Amino acid sequence: MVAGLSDEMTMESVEAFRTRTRAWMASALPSVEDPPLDSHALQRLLFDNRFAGIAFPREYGGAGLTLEHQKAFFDCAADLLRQVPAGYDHLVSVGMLGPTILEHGSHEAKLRFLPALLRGDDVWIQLLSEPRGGSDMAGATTRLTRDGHVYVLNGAKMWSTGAHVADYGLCLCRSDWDVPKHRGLSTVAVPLRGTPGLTIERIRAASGEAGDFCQEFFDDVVLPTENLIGEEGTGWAVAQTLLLHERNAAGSIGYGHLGPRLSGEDPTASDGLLGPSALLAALRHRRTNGAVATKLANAYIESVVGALTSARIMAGLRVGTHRGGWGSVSKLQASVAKHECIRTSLAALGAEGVIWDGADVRLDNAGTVWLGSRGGTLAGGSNEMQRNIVSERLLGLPREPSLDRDVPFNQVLRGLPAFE
Amino acid sequence: MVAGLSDEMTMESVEAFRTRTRAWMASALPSVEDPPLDSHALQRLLFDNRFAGIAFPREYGGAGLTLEHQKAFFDCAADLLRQVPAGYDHLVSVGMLGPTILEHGSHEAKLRFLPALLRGDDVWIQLLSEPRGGSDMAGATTRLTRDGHVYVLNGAKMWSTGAHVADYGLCLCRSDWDVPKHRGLSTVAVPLRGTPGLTIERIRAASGEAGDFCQEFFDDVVLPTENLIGEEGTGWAVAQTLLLHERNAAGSIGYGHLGPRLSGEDPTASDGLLGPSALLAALRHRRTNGAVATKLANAYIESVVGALTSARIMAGLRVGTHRGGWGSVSKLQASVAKHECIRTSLAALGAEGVIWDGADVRLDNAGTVWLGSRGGTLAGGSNEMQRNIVSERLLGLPREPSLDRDVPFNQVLRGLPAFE
Amino acid sequence: MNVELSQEQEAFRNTTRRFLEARVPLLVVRQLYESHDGFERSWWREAAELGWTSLFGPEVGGGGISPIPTRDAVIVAEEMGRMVAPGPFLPVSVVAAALLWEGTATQRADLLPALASGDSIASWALAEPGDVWDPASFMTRAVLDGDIMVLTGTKAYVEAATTSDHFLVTARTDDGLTQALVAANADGVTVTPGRSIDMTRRFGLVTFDGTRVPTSAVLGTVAGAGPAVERQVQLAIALQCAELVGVAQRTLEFTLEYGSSRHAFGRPIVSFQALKHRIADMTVWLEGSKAVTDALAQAIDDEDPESLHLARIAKAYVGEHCPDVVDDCVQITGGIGVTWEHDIHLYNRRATLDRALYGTPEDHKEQVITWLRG
Amino acid sequence: MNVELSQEQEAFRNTTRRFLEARVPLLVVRQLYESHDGFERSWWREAAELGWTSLFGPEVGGGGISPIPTRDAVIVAEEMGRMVAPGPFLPVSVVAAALLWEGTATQRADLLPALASGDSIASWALAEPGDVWDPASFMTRAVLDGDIMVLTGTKAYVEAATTSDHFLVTARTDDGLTQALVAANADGVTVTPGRSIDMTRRFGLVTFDGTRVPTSAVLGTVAGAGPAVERQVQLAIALQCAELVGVAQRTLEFTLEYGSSRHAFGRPIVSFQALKHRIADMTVWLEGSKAVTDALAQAIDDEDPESLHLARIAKAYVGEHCPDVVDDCVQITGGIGVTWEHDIHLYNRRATLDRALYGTPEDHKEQVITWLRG
Repeated sequence: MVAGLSDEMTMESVEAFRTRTRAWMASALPSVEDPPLDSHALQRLLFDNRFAGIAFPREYGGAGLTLEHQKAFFDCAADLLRQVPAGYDHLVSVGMLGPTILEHGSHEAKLRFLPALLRGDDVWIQLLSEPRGGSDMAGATTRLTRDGHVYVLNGAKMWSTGAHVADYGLCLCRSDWDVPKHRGLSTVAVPLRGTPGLTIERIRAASGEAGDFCQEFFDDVVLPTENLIGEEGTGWAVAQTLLLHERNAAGSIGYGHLGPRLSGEDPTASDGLLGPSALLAALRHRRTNGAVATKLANAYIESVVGALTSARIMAGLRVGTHRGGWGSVSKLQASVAKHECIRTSLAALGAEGVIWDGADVRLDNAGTVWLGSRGGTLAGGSNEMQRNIVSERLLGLPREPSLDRDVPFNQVLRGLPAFE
Repeated sequence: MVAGLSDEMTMESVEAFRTRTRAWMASALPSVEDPPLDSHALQRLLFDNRFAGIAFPREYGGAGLTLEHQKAFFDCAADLLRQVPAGYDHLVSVGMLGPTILEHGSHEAKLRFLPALLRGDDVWIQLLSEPRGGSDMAGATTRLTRDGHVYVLNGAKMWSTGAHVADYGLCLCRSDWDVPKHRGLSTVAVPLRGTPGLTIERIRAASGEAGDFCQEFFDDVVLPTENLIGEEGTGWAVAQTLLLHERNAAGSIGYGHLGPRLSGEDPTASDGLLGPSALLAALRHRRTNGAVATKLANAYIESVVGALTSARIMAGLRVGTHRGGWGSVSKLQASVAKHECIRTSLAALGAEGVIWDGADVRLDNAGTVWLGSRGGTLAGGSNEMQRNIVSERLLGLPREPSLDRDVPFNQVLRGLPAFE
Repeated sequence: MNVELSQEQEAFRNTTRRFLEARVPLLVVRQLYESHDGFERSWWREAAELGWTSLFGPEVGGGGISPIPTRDAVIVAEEMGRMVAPGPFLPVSVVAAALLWEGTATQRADLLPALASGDSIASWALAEPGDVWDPASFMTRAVLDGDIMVLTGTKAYVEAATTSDHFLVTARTDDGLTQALVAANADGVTVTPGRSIDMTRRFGLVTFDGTRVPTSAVLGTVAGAGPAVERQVQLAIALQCAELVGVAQRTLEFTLEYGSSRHAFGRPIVSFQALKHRIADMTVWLEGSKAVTDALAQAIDDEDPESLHLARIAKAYVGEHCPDVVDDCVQITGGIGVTWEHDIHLYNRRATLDRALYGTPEDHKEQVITWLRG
Repeated sequence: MNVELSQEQEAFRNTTRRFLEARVPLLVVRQLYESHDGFERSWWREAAELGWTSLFGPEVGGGGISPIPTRDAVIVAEEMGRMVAPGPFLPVSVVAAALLWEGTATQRADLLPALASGDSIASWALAEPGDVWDPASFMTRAVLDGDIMVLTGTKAYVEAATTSDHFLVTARTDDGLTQALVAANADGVTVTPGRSIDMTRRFGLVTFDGTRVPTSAVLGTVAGAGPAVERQVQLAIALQCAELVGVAQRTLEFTLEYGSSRHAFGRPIVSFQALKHRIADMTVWLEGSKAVTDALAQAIDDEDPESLHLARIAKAYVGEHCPDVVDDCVQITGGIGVTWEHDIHLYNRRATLDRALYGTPEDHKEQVITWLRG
């Protein structure tokens, strides 16, 4: 991973940085009690004061410092109750795509893409999953073909969160069909606004709502060859870097930062329709019987233990007793617990959770939330993939016998795509 | 399967048989209120009156009738409250080994072995599992070598119930190491009493008790070639027949019959230390709280639903909506439920279940039963094997990728045996 | 799901299945989502012609067309589950059964033929707001005033409330439960439409504001309806469990089809052992659900006193495990399983609704505990 | 299990582990099964020299050797779990902590040095027959008679009862709980040996038949011991949870080793995905168990009022999941796992015992429910 060390031989100490940051924040950064800045304006304000991309090199728009400095920055913000970027878009763009480009992009690509990304002008997303692929991301079949001085892209991606409001997508695609699957992949930057041949559709959720998940169709989309990130055939390595940063981001230890909104949660604090606090209310409901009370207690206990587990793994990552893959343990625990929590709400609410007054469709009920609750156990790597990671990569148990590892990809059984 | 039809062209009707049976039972078979006959004497009494092996041909000591007649016999016995063979040894010997020999043995082998088996003189058991093998029964490594006019047996078998009190074991062994694993097996009858080179040891259970499970060591055990059941290389087919009869026996639809003691149980009836009735007593205990009560209710519900499930699958086997493999569904349900039941007893009894007065070791407590409770989820095919059977054979899902199916057995990875 | 169906029952099942597949395929179910009532009355008359509404009647004074009406009715309920079909089969069946079991000759003659033909629809007004299914907690009162019964209170989760012509109302009198048949258009009856997560099942609040009916509308005796209500609940649970079995069985079927054609890592996804083992467990749950539902239906037909406990056990088991089958099938299906496009949410909706109606599995488990405590 | 151990703690852990491996390997544990006491006093003095018994003391008037004694003690407890080691570490630690937290200078000086050297063994007489762990239900009485405290009643599940020189007795007085230190050989004290499923842990009944002790033997104030008892329970649970973590972690380790060398169908058995996925879930449970145990130990040291609820949550979680890890490891091990020969039953015994002592997970869950209901 590239730190800021190459920029400056004599780097500002973390303590000096902290002092400078506090002073600047106190005078220039709005408090959480002020009217909220929109995410672009906030990112721009940080960028203009060299606080965006703190661990990115200065030549690409960063502050040329380290992740320790970045942690100090966010600690100060939490301490002084200042507004900092806290959205999922920031986490993905600055926390995952930025460092991936930094690691794999050419010098030219970095100059071209990173400053606009750190300034908040361009929001980046990942284009990894496919309708056909499910958990098998390396089985991508979106086709990248070289045609003289340009690339042509054909195929479809799916489950891309926020593609409808983003500027660029980093797309994993297949550039060579005659080599085994992990070796024929490339990654390319795809502009998402007004690109000829590109159609972006929001996926309608089981609830009936159009959600943030999108599907993209590429029909002879023409891209300049400079948009390639990494070399042809190295796409899997690029995707792995992206996934590593995703796990790190989930553990709040990476280039992105979720800010106080999602970290350090009090498990008993208010947290929407079906969180622990709603369960507490249900527990105090007069008709809650022993079976329901036990489920509610389990949900509460999981929420407390889950928070403690994440905190301990984060500490372990810091001191080196844990490696990056341990984020999967937290992800698995949290996904299972959240799903059980929603399931418990069905038990606690009975008919009140699935029937309402009025002739109109409503979405704010336990039953409808339940319909989408498997999203949490699938998105970001399904429970099954996390269990594979935990058992194979953390514990070192043998991998599944693979039927597609050493054969040319065009001979691999691929079955039906999801929508057919 | 061989029915009695070949013996007699004009067979006694089931109704005529029933009338004759009732008359005989009323006069000659002891009531359940009489002092119990030992199992050998009871079997001998049936044999002498041509009621042993009702569906076995007359020339091999049976009654030359059908399984419908056999069912009528046991129905009459239940109706008239008569003593019938009800032990596990009977189930295995007459219900599983007998029909396997009948199906695969030569005419000479049947004449030699079956009458003594049906008369109760010889008790047979199966010698299938090995220390090394676990669930992979076809991976047997007990070695059968032809040496002129005799066979020589070397190796070890394990988990053979009752070998220390049986007369014969049907042993699955490897006679050819140069063909894939399922094709190099043979089955041979091994006399268990006083055989030179044979050592039988009872396995000490986790509780500390010597149980019914045994381990057998074969050190140049010499056997006449007539003891081969089936042909060389057909051992896997013989073992499959044995396993089919085991499942049928478990479903009370085969040649063996467990008698009223284990069938048609009232789930609330007395059933030992940790059955549903003990759970009911715990439920009425003053300190049973909501979490424990919920577990107890689950255990009770499983016991009722399990009995109904078995009955329905038995009916389905009779009318043809279910096939033999469905016994695995009942086995899996019952094994899981029983284990949960014991687990629940730990919750219900707390310290009372694991600590007792007096300085001596005791075995009649929930904790000690718990130590052996995984026996039920392993013996007779582990939960994992049942789940494989249900998903692969009943539902037709793809088999596990096999690394040992089409290679000569002497090239297959075999790892360590259990005791090393 | 009975393994020993008669030839008549087999024919009835086949007719039912073909009718549903032809007339209300899933595309039609999706269209009905937009509709106010969730089903067409003309379609319901066709369904009635198949015999769905004649099982518990309609011969005056007779014992119904079928000698084993519950075992016949669960066949329809299971098929409806397989197709997440619309229509007020459950409430009409319960009201017809109540008439058959408790009604006078006049009461039967007045209503059963119209229910049987599909010209009339009746629903049971049982539960009350706040997820109250236990009659001991009902607030709706039935007060005798000479020859008139006066009903006051609000009933909730009444199925097909806005399309029903009659309600069977279960209310408290001072010394017990009383049931009365009330026309939906009677004075003092207000129906407020409601909606559920199901694609086609609609519910509503029915309020009785001093509604006056003649005592000839009382079903059974005043204050003596307790056992009848209990039996009606058992029937409702039997039908609901059969529907859940159909829902879960069909969901597992199409999930296995889908998972056999869908590949990851060069293999069909259902070839992965972790999924196969969960599918085996689901098969155990499904077999158990079928067995206990069969046993309950038979116990109701046989007037076996065990039916009381079997109903609780059935709802506790089926109401928990069949929705769990659907839930894990969503996981196996993957991301597409949480989209509108994929049909599995239609099944998840029905399963989740059935889980809640007539008491949750947890409620019934609690009743099992109370009973076992003795 | 703390991820941020100090150098001193790392050294303490290493010393502890090497001592246990050298002096009480599993073969010795098996030999001790036959013994009356389950451990040797000479061995216990060696353990004491390592500092196990000095964490909560013994300086008169001081704060103990360690500033974070609970966090140090859970290190020993976890290592004892890994080796299913013998010895009265838990009861001695609780009594020492009670002395440190509540004792007078004289009381500390009288007992702490002897406990620290291993010359004396003390145990806590808390629970009562019938699995009663809730002080509100205790029947043992402490009655003041001038300068004398009279104790009457029976205490059960007292660890190392027959080898203890002193008991810390928790009894009821009319208006609260009272704790007193009683010599095992005092008049009116009867110790009845008992046994448990554990290989080495022994327990007993201790009966007080009008046992008279001077009021100087009362720890804390008469009738004012409630908070101290609560804190002692929290410490016992922290040590127990740490031991359970050690038991489950070690069991998983050797099960994975065994399952990697054992082949079926030409593959190591732990290569089967159904097992791997269960092992992943077990890893989640283990990480959660470590985290909540760490947090509890720290809360006790910090005198954080949250420790009350954390203790309940910890026992509810760890007491359920760690024994479940051992149980599923038996399944993975296969038939050999239910034999005497294989060591896994040693771990199953300890896990199952710890599950039950100081209240079952279900008891603690119920307390969580009561607390959440508010």
